[in-house]
Amino acid sequence: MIEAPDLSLAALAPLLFVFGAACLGVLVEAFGPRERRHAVQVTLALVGTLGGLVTSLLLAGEREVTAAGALAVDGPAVFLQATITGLGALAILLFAERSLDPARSAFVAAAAVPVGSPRDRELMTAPRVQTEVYPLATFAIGGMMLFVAANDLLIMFVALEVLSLPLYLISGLARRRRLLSQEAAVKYFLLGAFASAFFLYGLALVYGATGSIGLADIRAATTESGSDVLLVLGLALLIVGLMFKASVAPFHAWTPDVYQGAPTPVTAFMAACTKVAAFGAILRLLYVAFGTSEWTWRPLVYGIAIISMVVGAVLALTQTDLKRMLAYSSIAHAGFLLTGVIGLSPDGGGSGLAATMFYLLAYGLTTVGAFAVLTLVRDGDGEASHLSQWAGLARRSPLTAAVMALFLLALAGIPLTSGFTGKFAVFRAAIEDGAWPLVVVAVLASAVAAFFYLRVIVLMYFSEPAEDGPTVAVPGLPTTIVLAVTVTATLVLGIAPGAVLDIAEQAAIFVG
Amino acid sequence: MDTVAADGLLAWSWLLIALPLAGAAVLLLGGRRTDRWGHLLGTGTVVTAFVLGLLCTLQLADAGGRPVSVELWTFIETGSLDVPVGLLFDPLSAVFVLLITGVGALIHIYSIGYMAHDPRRRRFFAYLNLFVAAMLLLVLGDNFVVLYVGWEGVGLASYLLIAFWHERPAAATAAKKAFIMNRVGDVGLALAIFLMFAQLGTVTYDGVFGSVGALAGGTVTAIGLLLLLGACGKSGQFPLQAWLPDAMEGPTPVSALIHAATMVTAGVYLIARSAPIYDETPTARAVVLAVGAITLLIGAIVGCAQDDIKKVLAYSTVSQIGYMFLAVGLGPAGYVAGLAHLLTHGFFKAGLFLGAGSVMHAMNDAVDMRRFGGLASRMRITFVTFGLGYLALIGFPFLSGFYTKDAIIEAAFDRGDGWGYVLGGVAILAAGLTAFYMTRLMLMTFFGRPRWDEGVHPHESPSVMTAPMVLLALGSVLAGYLLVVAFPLEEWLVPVFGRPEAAEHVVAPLVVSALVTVVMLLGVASAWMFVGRREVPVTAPARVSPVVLAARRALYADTVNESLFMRPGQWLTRALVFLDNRGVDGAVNGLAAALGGSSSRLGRTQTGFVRSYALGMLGGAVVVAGALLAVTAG
Amino acid sequence: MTLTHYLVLAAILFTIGAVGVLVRRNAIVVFMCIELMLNSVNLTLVTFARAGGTLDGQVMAFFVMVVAAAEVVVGLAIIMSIYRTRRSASVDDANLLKY
Amino acid sequence: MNDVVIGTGEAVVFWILGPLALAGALGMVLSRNAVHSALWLINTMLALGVFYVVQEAPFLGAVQIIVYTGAIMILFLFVLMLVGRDTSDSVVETLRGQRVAAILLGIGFAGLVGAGIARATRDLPVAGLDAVQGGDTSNIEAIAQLLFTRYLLAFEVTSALLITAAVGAMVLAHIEREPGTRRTQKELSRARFLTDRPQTLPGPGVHARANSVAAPALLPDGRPAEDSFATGIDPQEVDQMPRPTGRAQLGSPDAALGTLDPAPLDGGRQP
Repeated sequence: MIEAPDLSLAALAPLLFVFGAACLGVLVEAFGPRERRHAVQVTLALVGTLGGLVTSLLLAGEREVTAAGALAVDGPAVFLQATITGLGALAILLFAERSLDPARSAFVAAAAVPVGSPRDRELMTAPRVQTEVYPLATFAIGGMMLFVAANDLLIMFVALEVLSLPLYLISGLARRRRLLSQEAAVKYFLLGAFASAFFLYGLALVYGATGSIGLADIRAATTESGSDVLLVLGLALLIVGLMFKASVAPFHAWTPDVYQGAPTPVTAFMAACTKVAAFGAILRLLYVAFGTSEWTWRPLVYGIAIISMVVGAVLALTQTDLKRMLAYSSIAHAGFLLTGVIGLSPDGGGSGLAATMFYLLAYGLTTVGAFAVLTLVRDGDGEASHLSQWAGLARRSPLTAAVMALFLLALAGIPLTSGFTGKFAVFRAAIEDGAWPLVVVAVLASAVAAFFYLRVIVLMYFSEPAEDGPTVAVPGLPTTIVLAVTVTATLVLGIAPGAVLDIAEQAAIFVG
Repeated sequence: MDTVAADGLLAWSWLLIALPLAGAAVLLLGGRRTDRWGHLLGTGTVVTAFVLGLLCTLQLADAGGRPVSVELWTFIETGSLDVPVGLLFDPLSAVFVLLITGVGALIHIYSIGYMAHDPRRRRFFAYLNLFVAAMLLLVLGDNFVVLYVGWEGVGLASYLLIAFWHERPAAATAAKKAFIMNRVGDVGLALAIFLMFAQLGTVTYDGVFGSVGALAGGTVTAIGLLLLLGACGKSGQFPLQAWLPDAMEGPTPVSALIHAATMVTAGVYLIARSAPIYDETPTARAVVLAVGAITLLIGAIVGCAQDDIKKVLAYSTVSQIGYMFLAVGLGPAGYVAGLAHLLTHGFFKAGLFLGAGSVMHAMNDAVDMRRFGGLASRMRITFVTFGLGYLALIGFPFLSGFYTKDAIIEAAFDRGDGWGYVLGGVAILAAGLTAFYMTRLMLMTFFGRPRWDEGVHPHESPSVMTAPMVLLALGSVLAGYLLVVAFPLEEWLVPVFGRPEAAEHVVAPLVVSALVTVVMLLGVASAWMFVGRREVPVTAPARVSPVVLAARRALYADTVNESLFMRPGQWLTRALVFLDNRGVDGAVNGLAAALGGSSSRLGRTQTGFVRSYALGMLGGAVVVAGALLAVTAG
Repeated sequence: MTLTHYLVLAAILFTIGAVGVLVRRNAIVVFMCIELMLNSVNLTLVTFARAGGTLDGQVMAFFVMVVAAAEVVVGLAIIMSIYRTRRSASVDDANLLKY
Repeated sequence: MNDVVIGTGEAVVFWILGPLALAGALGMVLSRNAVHSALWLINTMLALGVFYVVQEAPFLGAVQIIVYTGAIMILFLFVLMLVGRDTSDSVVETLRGQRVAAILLGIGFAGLVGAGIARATRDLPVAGLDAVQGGDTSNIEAIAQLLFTRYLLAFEVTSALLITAAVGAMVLAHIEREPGTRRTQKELSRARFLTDRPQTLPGPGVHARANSVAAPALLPDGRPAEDSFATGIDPQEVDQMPRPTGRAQLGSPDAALGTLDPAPLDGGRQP
């Protein structure tokens, strides 16, 4: 007789909401009338993500392990799930924007039609859209939520795939520059599959070493027997897999290419949500499973953080494409986030966890906003992301330039923006843990990084606009909402972040 | 430092910051609609802020100067971290508030005229307002984080304003240079704040100064040195001085307000504010002294060789701020002297810059003094106000520079040891050099035969420009007397620095004054001999020989003069100018080039080939596995 | 003959797969190399399951197969769509995005 | 924990199939033709399937052979055939140092991981699975029990993965027709008989060396036959058999046709 495991439906509610919406979306895709599909899909996806947001907020304070030990519902999980669903809803809004582009959407009308064929040109400005992106994105959001709450390595792996597969697909669905978009998809896919093979091998080795894949069991095994070779090798390979998703150097190479090639709303989605999910998993793995053998991985993370900050900041200096520049900046930010990871101490003390979670929220909001602005500036060929096209933008559209400047300042970590608060928090956490040299490098790297962010601002404000420069489209309602939310959040988290920091600090206890 | 909560008007002191900030916001977001009245709004906010600041100061004076704190809101408050945002209105910040809003208001008024024909005048006023707001935040904050916020803000505003005429490549380059060198300083300040956090768990002035004594000496010294690095960046002190002269590419009112009177003195403010930290660490204080002494000499020497009227004034600023650093580096004995000099310098240097701006306005924006000359009769008001500022700067008896500079030199001698004499000597020497280059400037600009370019018809500036100049000239004349004799700054600042014990004068003050005056007169005389008596060549002599030839025909004394002082002087000057251009610029440009170079080299690894990326990942995996194994095994 | 033999064989297969990803240009073959890596993981899992006396390893291997199947479908669809445009399945030809 | 002794039979199986599996892996990486690679991989997978059976995982062994080898690899082959079988890689490595670096890193990785595993598991006790399966509970039952208790959540979530895969394949492969554009068989044949050419369209020409639908048929003079252009796909350039040139070959059959001039390949339809 098989005993059914206990499933706490309350604890699973956010996941059920999101996955339910996604499944419904697939059904709508199959049976819904075409002309109504877009509206219905957008509504469904928004209801799903916002429902997930609300239910996860209702779960605040919950601490339990459910589904036969596979799922941990604790402070960090709930905080990050709420972050992911919130950012996901914003990304969905960006997906839904249809009034910017004369081609009607950022997404392709029919992905199966070969690029450049007569039918493809015909469909360029067709009102129809590949509406499957909404359920796919919702599935990805569900996977991310599961990723940060995974309490064993298998769930973590399955969640990794659930979040990755839809991303591979939707990053290839741009309406314009389809060749680049498809190239991004194929690169992301091949490298992602490569990385998940490493993760899997790590999982197998850890299983071999401890006989279990539950994070708590691993922790018990490491405490008991110290770190044997199998366990260490397994940890190394798991780190490779996770760092890839978090786009940390030296596993970052896909980031610029994919960010540039993917449709901009998808880039925003990946930059914000995937980062949150990946770091959620990194934190959980390193602290719940390997917290007691902290001394083994600490030097490594230390080094990786430095490499990532330096590589990201230095490489971004010479970029000429704004999307690509933001991609490199996301690599640098991954390094800053790792600084916060260093600032955790094994007993759960230290402010690193809270700081990292706050940073993720702040960075996610800012980066979604920045990409949203990017979709507004267009020329005849779609988005005008080349830096030279942004020259003198302030003259054309002062408001757009001001909003972009705010986001760039926040990314640079200038005071009174959320970026400053976040950096401040993670650096402080690292210093408390004695990681002085790391913070020195981080401060230097952010000084370098500030240069390329400010360069864009200078370009917008101090250059003569080009003769046949891009136009600034008037955003439709969805993008307007996104911009309003992100601008407000960037300012509020910069000026009065106390409440949110407080919440993060209260949430910062893993269940064991 | 015990503070009381604010009441009355002081509770509204946050308006000081909010007013100009609101002005900037309206002007920036309002767009073209505000073009017609934008400059008036911008000026109005600062004038109002000045009035408010004055009233607040009076209330503070009534209360006997007890520091007043204004709680605004809590920036960060969690279990382990508590950063309240509050303002601290104490005598020290009051002094700065008055300087910033006072000089700021005058310069805003002046700019109405100066920028009248610039199509982007509204934007200019927006940036100026932004600057004033940030600067006020810097001096009014009650903890280091708020100070840092203001610090970044003034840096940003300064950057925007230097690059205001960005279509000139020189302006763009200068802005970039200023930005990079300021960042170097900012990194120091940021690290200092993090260090305080790590060691003390707080960043409020109260908290830090209260517990700094309990720290290990090395840590305090580190904090002091890091703060000094920040101060050097912002104030253009050695070795980060090179950006300041280049910053003169900005519009002249900017040079007057930001790069002479207020922002560049933020470093002095920082060190004065952190007095309790420096009191604990003689080592850091000695470094401050050294930095001040080196800078004041470098600035003075290089100033002698410049032909660009604004550059001369800029090097003079570098040099005068060196005096202030020297003063605050002397510890309790020097704080008041340094701050007094800061205030008087604010008046006369701003006046001098406005005068220079007026001259440039008249000469179609030319800056080369070799093409000026004979302007005294054409521009009476400018000449007189500039002349008064000049006299105040070189320390002419009973004008403001005389009082405050002498006080610094006295304080240096009062150290009583050998170093005291060295520092005093350096300061006196620099005073002579100051007299020399400023006299040279006066002679080349206002006296002699006109050497104007064709088509230049000098005329006096409109009264909206001359009025502020007159007011500043009045300040240059009176400020010293007022601050030292009539209403001693020392008394006013007692709540901040305490009452210094009466110094024992090693050298009698009268002797110092006499010595300084004599050296100053020597400087004036030699400038007259080298510049005033001869025709000024319109192009700078490529080699020394024409000067030498001309000198040979003159008196024998000239030759002695020349071979003893002038030639070595010229070599020294040239060497320094060379160092300044190649050494520091080279370092800055080299750093930028190195970063850019490594960026494009690293960028080449991003080949676009999936297989290369996969190779990198496998390599990373091997390294990660190897590193972890090594850590475990070792 | 011990279980170590199986594990070492799996490690070698994994490495061969990884190297194959780096040296082969045909996207489909690259993908097959990744499949080889997954297979070697499965062998490891099954061996450890036997060694530890728990069935978890086998269940996980089962999951790996399911995930691999899903991945194959998505991956081959992506590769096909890029092939239809470029008439080439070589991963080296997809290098418009760089630097 | 009572150690299970590994029998001679298993050792024999290992030493026969192990090298075979290794050969399959190497063959996959080394063979230039993609189809051969796939066949080599199938070889390895079959060997691994046997290993599973030997290692007390009969269910997995079956799944490996039936699903992995039988279904997934056939999908690979299917796509390979679609892409065109003539896609053998050239032996020349275009990225400088790639091969050397790959091999060195491979040796490094295998050295680290392989040696590490070998050292760590030298005295690995073999508990065997007798305790959890065998006797009353078969392997399949035991797996099912775990699957629906301990791994229930993972099992459920996998469904999301499968839906994603199905939707993804549809998105990328399924070309939807606009409603109302579909013509019936009757309409189609009527339309055809109204044209000048009621017979079937030409297939790929005799000189073509590709069998992809994108490759047009070639007319005898080497021009592509416009009738054979596939709809919706731009025609591909077609490699042709080398055409005779020069005086020495004047006697060839081509000469009799009088088409010695090299015909334009694009047939005037160069995109």
